[in-house]
Amino acid sequence: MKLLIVVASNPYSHDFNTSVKLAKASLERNHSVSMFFMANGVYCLLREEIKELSERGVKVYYCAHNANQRKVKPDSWAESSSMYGLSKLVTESDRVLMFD
Amino acid sequence: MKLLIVVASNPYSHDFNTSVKLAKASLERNHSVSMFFMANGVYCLLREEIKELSERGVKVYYCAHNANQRKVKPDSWAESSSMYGLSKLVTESDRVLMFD
Amino acid sequence: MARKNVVFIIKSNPFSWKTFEALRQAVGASIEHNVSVIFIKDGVYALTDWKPELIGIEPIDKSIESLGMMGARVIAESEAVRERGIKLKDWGIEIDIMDKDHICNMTKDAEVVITW
Amino acid sequence: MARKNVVFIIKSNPFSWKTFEALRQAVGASIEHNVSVIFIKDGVYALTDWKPELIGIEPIDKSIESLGMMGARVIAESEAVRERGIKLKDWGIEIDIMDKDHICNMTKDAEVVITW
Amino acid sequence: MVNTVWIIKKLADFPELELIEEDDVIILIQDAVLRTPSIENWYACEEDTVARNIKIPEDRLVSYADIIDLIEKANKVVVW
Amino acid sequence: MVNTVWIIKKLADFPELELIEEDDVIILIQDAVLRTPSIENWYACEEDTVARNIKIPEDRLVSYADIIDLIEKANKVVVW
Repeated sequence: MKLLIVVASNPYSHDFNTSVKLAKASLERNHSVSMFFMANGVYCLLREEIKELSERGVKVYYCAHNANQRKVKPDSWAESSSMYGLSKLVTESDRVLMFD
Repeated sequence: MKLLIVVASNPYSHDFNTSVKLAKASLERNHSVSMFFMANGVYCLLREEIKELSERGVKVYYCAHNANQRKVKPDSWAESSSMYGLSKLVTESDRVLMFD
Repeated sequence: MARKNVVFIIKSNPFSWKTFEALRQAVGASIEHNVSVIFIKDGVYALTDWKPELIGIEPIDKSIESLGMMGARVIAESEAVRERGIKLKDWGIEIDIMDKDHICNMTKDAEVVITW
Repeated sequence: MARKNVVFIIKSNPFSWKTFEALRQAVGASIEHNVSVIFIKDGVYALTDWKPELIGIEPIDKSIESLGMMGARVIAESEAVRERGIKLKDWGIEIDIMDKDHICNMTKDAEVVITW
Repeated sequence: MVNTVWIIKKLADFPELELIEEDDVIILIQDAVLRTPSIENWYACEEDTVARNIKIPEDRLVSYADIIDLIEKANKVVVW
Repeated sequence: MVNTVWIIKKLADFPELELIEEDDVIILIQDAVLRTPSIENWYACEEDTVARNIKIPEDRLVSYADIIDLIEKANKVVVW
């Protein structure tokens, strides 16, 4: 299964915990996982947990507009994208989970 | 009047708007205004509105622990402080407004 | 690539950045999907003539206009509008007023449902 | 410098970073103020034997312990505890169970009230 | 003389009525302006009301400067 | 065959009952585990339940792996 998790919540929220745990569980089931960070979710890119998920195979994207607006400078393991990029990820994914 | 506004909400919230507007109105009434940013509020230090308030005379403080934890590096117009520092501001203030 | 039926549901925080971001997301999706944006419960307030700039939020007019241009549907729950006694703004595009039953059916038929 | 009566009210989000930050704030204040931390409504859940580390939140035990050492009062609303049928954890300090009326009076008498 | 100014952000979060005394004042801000309270001494933040296109009688609306003045005159302010 | 998996975060936000069909499944997560629903097919996230020290019958608890499996088996997932 190709799973897409979209996170618009800040990194000190229940949504952050839930999305990280669901991403881990999906990896353990050998699913392909993408995470897309937008709105206040771009602050999550500053947390180690997301970097670790990226190292374990989660594809990490973010809305460049939101990151720029919030002055967040993501590391290179996160891929700059847009709302149109998110739309394409929706096309490719079997299931979409939205956390906001 | 010495007013203390404590902000623990993120910068894309109604609380951000309310606290900025209340700080401005206080300045216009020639009150002395301090703002203390903690928890998700430290992300507010990345917004221009707070810098402008600081330039107009608002004393801006933040919890160094929270800023460090969230990888926020405030500019020099914001003063590094702590929960004990906040306590001392409560002592000096005539009114305290908490937004979280 | 398969075009999908994507339903966005805006159910709360009508006067917030959340609504702004939800609509931006819907516009992006409408380029290659069949998009419906459904406002229910307190979400319907977002379709009234409110003034985001007064409370530090970017206007949503352009997003709603873009949805119209992309052929996306914009829908308001009739019960929610009636209960709140509100009047929807003329956004320059057609807003469908739909009852709960129809909204339920649209949600059931959708391939992807994104709630805000 | 004047020692003030400072009341902290935790009324929602018991299992969150908010509670953690509220308590940290209360500990800091208790160094030079007369602090009372009052848990009302859903806030009382924070005083049960929950496991913050399971949901990615730092434990609050040290903060509550520090409040005890600093002589701050920790109070739970009796009605909220009873309605939820919950049992408070033994935090190693005294937790006062107090009814709404008393809590109202404490809030009225406080010089500073900080709500979370 | 105003005793306590209560700044209310959400109506669901309305403080228990027993907390409010006769010489207290309530100021609705943010989404709390959507529903008006049943008690006597209340005002609503004008900018938050106009921004949401809500109809509230003129004499109930207060500017941010008014809010600051009310806070100054009161003994205490609580954001609830 | 599961039709839709509904992931519920807050009980106040419970989807209208008319939205839920017989072959749907509801999974309570986060603070939604505090109150259990009146309908049939529901589960609760074990970790969120244990973290909050809430008593929910063992056979209603699901791990994150279980949740992922339920999502995979369903036609659709909605986080409400």
